[in-house]
Amino acid sequence: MIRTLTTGRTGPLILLAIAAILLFAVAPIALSPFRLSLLARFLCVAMVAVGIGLAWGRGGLLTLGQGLYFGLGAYVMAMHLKLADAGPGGVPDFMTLYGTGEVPWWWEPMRSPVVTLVLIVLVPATLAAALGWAIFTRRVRGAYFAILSQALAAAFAILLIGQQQTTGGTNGLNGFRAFFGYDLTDPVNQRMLFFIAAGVLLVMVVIARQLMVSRFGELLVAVRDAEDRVRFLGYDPAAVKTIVYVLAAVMAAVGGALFVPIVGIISPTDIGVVPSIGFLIGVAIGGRATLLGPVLGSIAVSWAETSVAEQFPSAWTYFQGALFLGVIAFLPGGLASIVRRRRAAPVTEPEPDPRPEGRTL
Amino acid sequence: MSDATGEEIDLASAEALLGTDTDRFRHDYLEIRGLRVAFGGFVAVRDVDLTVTQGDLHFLIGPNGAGKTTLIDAVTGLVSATGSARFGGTELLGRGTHRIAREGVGRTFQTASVFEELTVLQNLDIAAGARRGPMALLRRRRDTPEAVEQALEMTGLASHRHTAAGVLAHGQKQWLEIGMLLVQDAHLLLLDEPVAGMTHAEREETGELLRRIGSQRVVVVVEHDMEFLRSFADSVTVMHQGQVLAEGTVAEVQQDPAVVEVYLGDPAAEGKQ
Amino acid sequence: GAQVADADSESSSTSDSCVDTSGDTIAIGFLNSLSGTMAISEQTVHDSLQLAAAEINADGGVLGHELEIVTEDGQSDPAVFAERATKLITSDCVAAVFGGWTSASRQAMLPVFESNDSLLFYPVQYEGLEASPNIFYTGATTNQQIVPALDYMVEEGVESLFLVGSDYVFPRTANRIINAYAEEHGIEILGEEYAPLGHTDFSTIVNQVSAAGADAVFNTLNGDSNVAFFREYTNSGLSAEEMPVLSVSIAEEEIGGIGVENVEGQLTAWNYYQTVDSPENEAFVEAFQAEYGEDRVTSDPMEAAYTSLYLWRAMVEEAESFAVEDIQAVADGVTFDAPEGTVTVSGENQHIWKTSLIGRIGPDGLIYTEWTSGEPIEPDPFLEGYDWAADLS
Amino acid sequence: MDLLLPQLFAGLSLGSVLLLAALGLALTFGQMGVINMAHGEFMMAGAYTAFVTQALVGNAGVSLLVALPAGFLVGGVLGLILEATLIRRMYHRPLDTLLVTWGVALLLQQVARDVFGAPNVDVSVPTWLTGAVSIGGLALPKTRLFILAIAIVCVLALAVVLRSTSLGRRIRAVVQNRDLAEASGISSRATDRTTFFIGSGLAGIAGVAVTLLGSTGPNLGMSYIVDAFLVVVVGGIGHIKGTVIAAAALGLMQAFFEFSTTASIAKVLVFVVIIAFLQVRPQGLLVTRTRSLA
Amino acid sequence: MLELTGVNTGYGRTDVVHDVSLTVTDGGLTSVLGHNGAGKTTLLRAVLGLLPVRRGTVQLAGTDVTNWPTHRRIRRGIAYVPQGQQSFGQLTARENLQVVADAYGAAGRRRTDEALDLFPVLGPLLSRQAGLLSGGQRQQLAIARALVTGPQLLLLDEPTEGIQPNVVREIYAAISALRADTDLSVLLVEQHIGYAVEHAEEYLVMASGRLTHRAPGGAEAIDGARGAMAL
Ligand SMILES: Nc1ncnc2c1ncn2[C@@H]1O[C@H](COP(=O)(O)OP(=O)(O)OP(=O)(O)O)[C@@H](O)[C@H]1O
Ligand SMILES: Nc1ncnc2c1ncn2[C@@H]1O[C@H](COP(=O)(O)OP(=O)(O)OP(=O)(O)O)[C@@H](O)[C@H]1O
Ligand SMILES: [Mg+2]
Ligand SMILES: [Mg+2]
Repeated sequence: MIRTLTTGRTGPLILLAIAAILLFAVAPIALSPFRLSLLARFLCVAMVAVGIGLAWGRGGLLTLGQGLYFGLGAYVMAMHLKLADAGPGGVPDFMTLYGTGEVPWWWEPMRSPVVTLVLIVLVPATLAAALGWAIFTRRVRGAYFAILSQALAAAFAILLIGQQQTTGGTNGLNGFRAFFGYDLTDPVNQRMLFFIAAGVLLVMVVIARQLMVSRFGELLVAVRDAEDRVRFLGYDPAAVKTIVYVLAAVMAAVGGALFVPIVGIISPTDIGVVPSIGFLIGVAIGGRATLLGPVLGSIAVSWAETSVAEQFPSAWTYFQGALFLGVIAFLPGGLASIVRRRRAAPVTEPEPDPRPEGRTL
Repeated sequence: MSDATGEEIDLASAEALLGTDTDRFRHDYLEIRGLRVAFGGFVAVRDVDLTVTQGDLHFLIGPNGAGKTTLIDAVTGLVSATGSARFGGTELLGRGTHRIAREGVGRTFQTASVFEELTVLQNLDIAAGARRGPMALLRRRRDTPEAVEQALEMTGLASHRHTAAGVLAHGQKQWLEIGMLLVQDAHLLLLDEPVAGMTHAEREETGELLRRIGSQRVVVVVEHDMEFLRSFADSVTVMHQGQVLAEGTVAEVQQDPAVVEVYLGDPAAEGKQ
Repeated sequence: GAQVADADSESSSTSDSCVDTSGDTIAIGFLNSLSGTMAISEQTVHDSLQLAAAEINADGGVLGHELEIVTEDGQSDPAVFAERATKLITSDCVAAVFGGWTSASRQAMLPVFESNDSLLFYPVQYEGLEASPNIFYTGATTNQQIVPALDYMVEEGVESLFLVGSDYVFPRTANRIINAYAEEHGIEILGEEYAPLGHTDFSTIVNQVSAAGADAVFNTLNGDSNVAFFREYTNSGLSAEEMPVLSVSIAEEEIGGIGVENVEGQLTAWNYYQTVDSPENEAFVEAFQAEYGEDRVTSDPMEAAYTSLYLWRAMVEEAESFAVEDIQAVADGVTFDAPEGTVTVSGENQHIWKTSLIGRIGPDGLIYTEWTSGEPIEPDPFLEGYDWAADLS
Repeated sequence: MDLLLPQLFAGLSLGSVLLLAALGLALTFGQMGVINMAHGEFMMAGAYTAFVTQALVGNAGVSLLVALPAGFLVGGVLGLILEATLIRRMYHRPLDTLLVTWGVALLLQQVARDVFGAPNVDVSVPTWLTGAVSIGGLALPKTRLFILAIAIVCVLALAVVLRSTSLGRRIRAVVQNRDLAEASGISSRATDRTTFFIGSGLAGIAGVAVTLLGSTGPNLGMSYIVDAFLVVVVGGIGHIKGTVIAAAALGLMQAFFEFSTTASIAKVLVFVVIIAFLQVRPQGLLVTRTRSLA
Repeated sequence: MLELTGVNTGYGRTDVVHDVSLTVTDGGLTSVLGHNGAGKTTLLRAVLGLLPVRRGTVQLAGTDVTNWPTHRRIRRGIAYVPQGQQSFGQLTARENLQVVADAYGAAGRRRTDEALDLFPVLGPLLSRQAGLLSGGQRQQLAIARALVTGPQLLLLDEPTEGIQPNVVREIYAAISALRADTDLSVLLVEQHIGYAVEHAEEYLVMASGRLTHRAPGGAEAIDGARGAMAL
């Protein structure tokens, strides 16, 4: 039963419909406003997970730096909210407190809500395309790529921290009052944010599914397994990788952008090395190469984190460590691999050897 | 022709796959001039001139380390080389590997190299699709393209279509690679020891297949199996220490004392093989 | 007891408090980072909060209610602080929350407390420039720590300074104040260097400090960085006699980790030291060490946290209500005889009057008062009372 | 610029710290392909070893000399345990080792917090290492000279082991083809364990060494791990020589950038340079030539 | 020397080789023939312990080694030349030999010299990285590496694949010579029926993981073998 649901042609659609009902009908009734906005935050993290599932699970790109794109989306959104709060021509409060009291030029575009929405996608997409193209055409891959992407996230966090006057430094950006004109303290609007997050996530899942079943999805696996061989067939692996990297970046950025009004703050703590790796855990636990694994995994992990931390403060670290260790070492396919029996086409599991040379057989 | 186990080459399908457009490649030929490949101080290929025309099943032989694989590597853009290698009027040297492939150049590898995680069908489908547009790529594969179906039949892998290529046996992988070249619609096929590890009967079949392909496309085969060479080669180039040692028909090079000296060894002893 | 609101838990409107005062107990929240990078510091605050709560319960509770502590872990992440604060207020219905350390965590929680109209007691010295009606700041603001420290230096004849700080809001703001002060008082600032939080290699910065040759160094480095900085400082042959370092983030807790030999004789600016000579402090230190071990030390933030709980009790008892608006109404002038001396709440900005103390680190790792402002200084988070600070905000 | 020489030394000295942190990785990551994110926590274990030996021995001078081998053992044994319980199952999926060891790192940090307490502990610098050596008006802190010396000794020892001992050959053989190594009579289990032991042991030594410079606390590992990996990557995986050059280069770069800008900007600049560098040499300074697909 | 009884083995959960029994006598040569994918390589891997034997036993010189790790079997006198020109790509050719020779001390060094005499091509290539060698050079290196262990039983998986004709003859001549001098036993997987049948005591044909034919070898048996293969 479950097997047909996750692998068949209509199965995923049914699961999707169930998810939609749960999110749109059941959750708002069953959960208190606090829990609902918690769930909304989990959904944002799940968006990042969908992208990672594509890039890592399918494409073999272990991207340890999604915090970078999450942060870009979040900061663009946060800058807009700050400017909107300040009113037309106004200056965000923290700039007058800690800085010159002038709005730097690169903040100005974010005054417009439309431009903001465009930039949330465009900025990370452009950066990811440029970086990805540069990195992948030079055939940086495997562990090199993982470590490089991690360094990117680290550098971005340090950069933000150093720009106290214009980015809020370690404090980040916070204290937003309204979201595109809607009062953020009003529970009704919080609920609306939840619906937006749920809708966006479902759209992302549909996109991911289409990619996975398409020929592009197969090509992605081919690139993951034998990049050089793909080249001899006339494809450019760098292009394939760049596309999926950009896609993952955009998904992370959208997740970040929604995170801001839902949580009410974005700070470098949420985007550095540690949270970037944190994004991976749900993906790994759910099953990186599956469609719904990353989403369900990351929601489950976030939920577990919150409840464990509520019950046993400070024990969360043990729990998190044990999760990483247990699942990846002993259940590489994630929880999905328990659910699903072995399929004819094992498009799951290992990644290419990170070392530059291939084995001789 | 294909038997129950499906592990045999089916020439009838090859006919279907190749016979679609008989004189499409009439004017193709590979022309290599003054090719030179150096690794640091070591020159692996030097001053090689070679012309291969369509309809001529051309074999490249020579002692281990003569530079045969390196020559193929150079033509397909895997190592950088100087000189010239033109195919269909286009200069290949200096281009990126995937661009060379798009010019219709395909190759196999001395150690078979297929996408281990993908099924046989998916391997062939990907090989068939390098010229697909982005929209086609984003759609799900609804049916098997005709060429892919024929290639499955031809390579005898039809019954393995949903098997992950990684678990195929050595020889099956080699067939799959040839199948991928055909659906890729390569006009120039560079095959590095394609029958290594095959049984006698399998060699015969593969040979027939290559002969059939060679009549319409430009084919270069690297091989050490003299029996195979004698049966199927139209012309032969012998390389030694990076240079061309001899050229001609099988009979001619077999008589060449230099070739006997460095490569074939004592013909008397050979009779025993 | 005063009934603040109906006990319907998780009510849908966030601005109605759900605090339950009908029973024998009253819930309050402790929100500190028990994991992550900030656990180093915040665990100690958590300890002293626990101590205060235990003492108050032993003393009959607050308005006859026993304190019921809900502990949450902030995980060193501001977003988590905001989330857990929401949870404490809306799900656990606590009457007040005690905790937070970094400015980031405080700022993240601020909108939560304002929109839910609840109370936060924040126990750490900080950069000022803030006054929320929903936050009581029981640590020092800049005019109770940095400005007196500068006054002290001027008194000592310091004419040039080198500023070293971590790259975040407190040091940057502090250094802006110092620059403005310096300009007014004719002190030359010979350099201003920032290190990323957690920076471990200070050879370049120490090279620069040493080359600049200032009369003193004003140090706003945070946490771990102090260890690396002071070791480098001593190892390159600089000393307290030659070029004293005045630090505003090193308390008794940190000295152990740095190694006394590396900081002996250096200066600090706080409002409390373990060596403060008062019966209240004697009792506090004794109780603390009895609870957590003889080798533990007490420090300014711990004392401020301890004091914050007592201040809250004093305000509640004054108001005879747990309701936020009642507490806000009576807050002005509420006093408590804290270990640091008598402190008084300022109703104007929810900060407290504190006495400033410059201390010198002794060979035993404790800090001994070298200079004192003598009497409590009125909190002035926006430095409105200082002409030279007019341009700052 | 009268600070040129001191900065040069500062850079080299930072380089030697980076090198110590990266050296074990050059073995476990560079040679074995295991991306051990708990390497920093093994350093932390080394640092706490120094703390414990100091508490046991008393005399800081003696205890440092005891702590160096003890740290090696502690780090090594932790490595052995990690290898035997987890890594062993994962040689065929190297990227996953990154995540598993990340989990281990989190656990070890929390263990340290619970055992030794969250605040930093004090490991005193022995009197024979306090102060500076003055050479031509240039004050070189003795601790830094000492660390430089430890780094040099470790590099030489490791180079000798890898280059010219049978263990070195076995290590590299196993990494390249596990099955073939077994089929050639090499016990890959034993080799893996030994390699991992040495690599993790080096982390322990590094941990002892950095107690001389900075804080000893649960977060110690975190501050080195990203940099250490970058050093190995920039140097070229599998090349000890490359690691040495990269460590020195990154150290000098950080020192000089930091001098002319701020420490934060310097760090960002170093990252930018690294990314640009990998554009030019995607496989690091030293590259192992291969025939792909051969 | 080697005795397999009723061996089943395979990958994952599926068996690829079923119920194979065979014997290699002391100093004898047994050949295994068969189509692509018949399971020949799989069988050899099971003998070596690289794959678990799920049913049946493997006996080496009278000792049951079914559950031994691979390297212990090698120390017991097996050597293996895998299919596909495998080598330790980043070690130099010399190190490829040394890494094996190390375990045998002086004898290892002596046998290294002997192996190099057998493959003069390798001499000038010793300091080149094995991964950079040509296919045939690597294959010769692989055989040399096997000989360095001074084996009593040699497992050869298509050892002459990719090697130039005159060297192929030299290799077989060398194996014959070794068998004559020492008491070397050989289990040979080959596609070239000629040598494999002519010099074998017994040859076996595999199809779909099962033995379908076995008969004594010898020059006169070649035609029979061709017939059996064609089945
Ligand atoms: N990247 C490289 N660096 C150095 N030498 C190389 C490199 N690639 C190949 N060689 C050398 O170049 C020579 C030619 O190798 P090549 O693989 O072309 O031989 P081949 O003719 O294909 O031999 P075989 O029949 O054994 O496959 C060999 O001596 C090989 O060692
Ligand atoms: N790693 C593997 N996982 C699963 N199945 C495998 C694996 N390797 C081989 N097989 C399967 O086992 C069967 C036997 O393969 P094997 O390699 O033993 O054949 P072989 O007789 O050596 O063929 P060849 O002559 O081509 O080398 C094949 O059908 C193949 O599909
Ligand atoms: Mg070749
Ligand atoms: Mg085989």
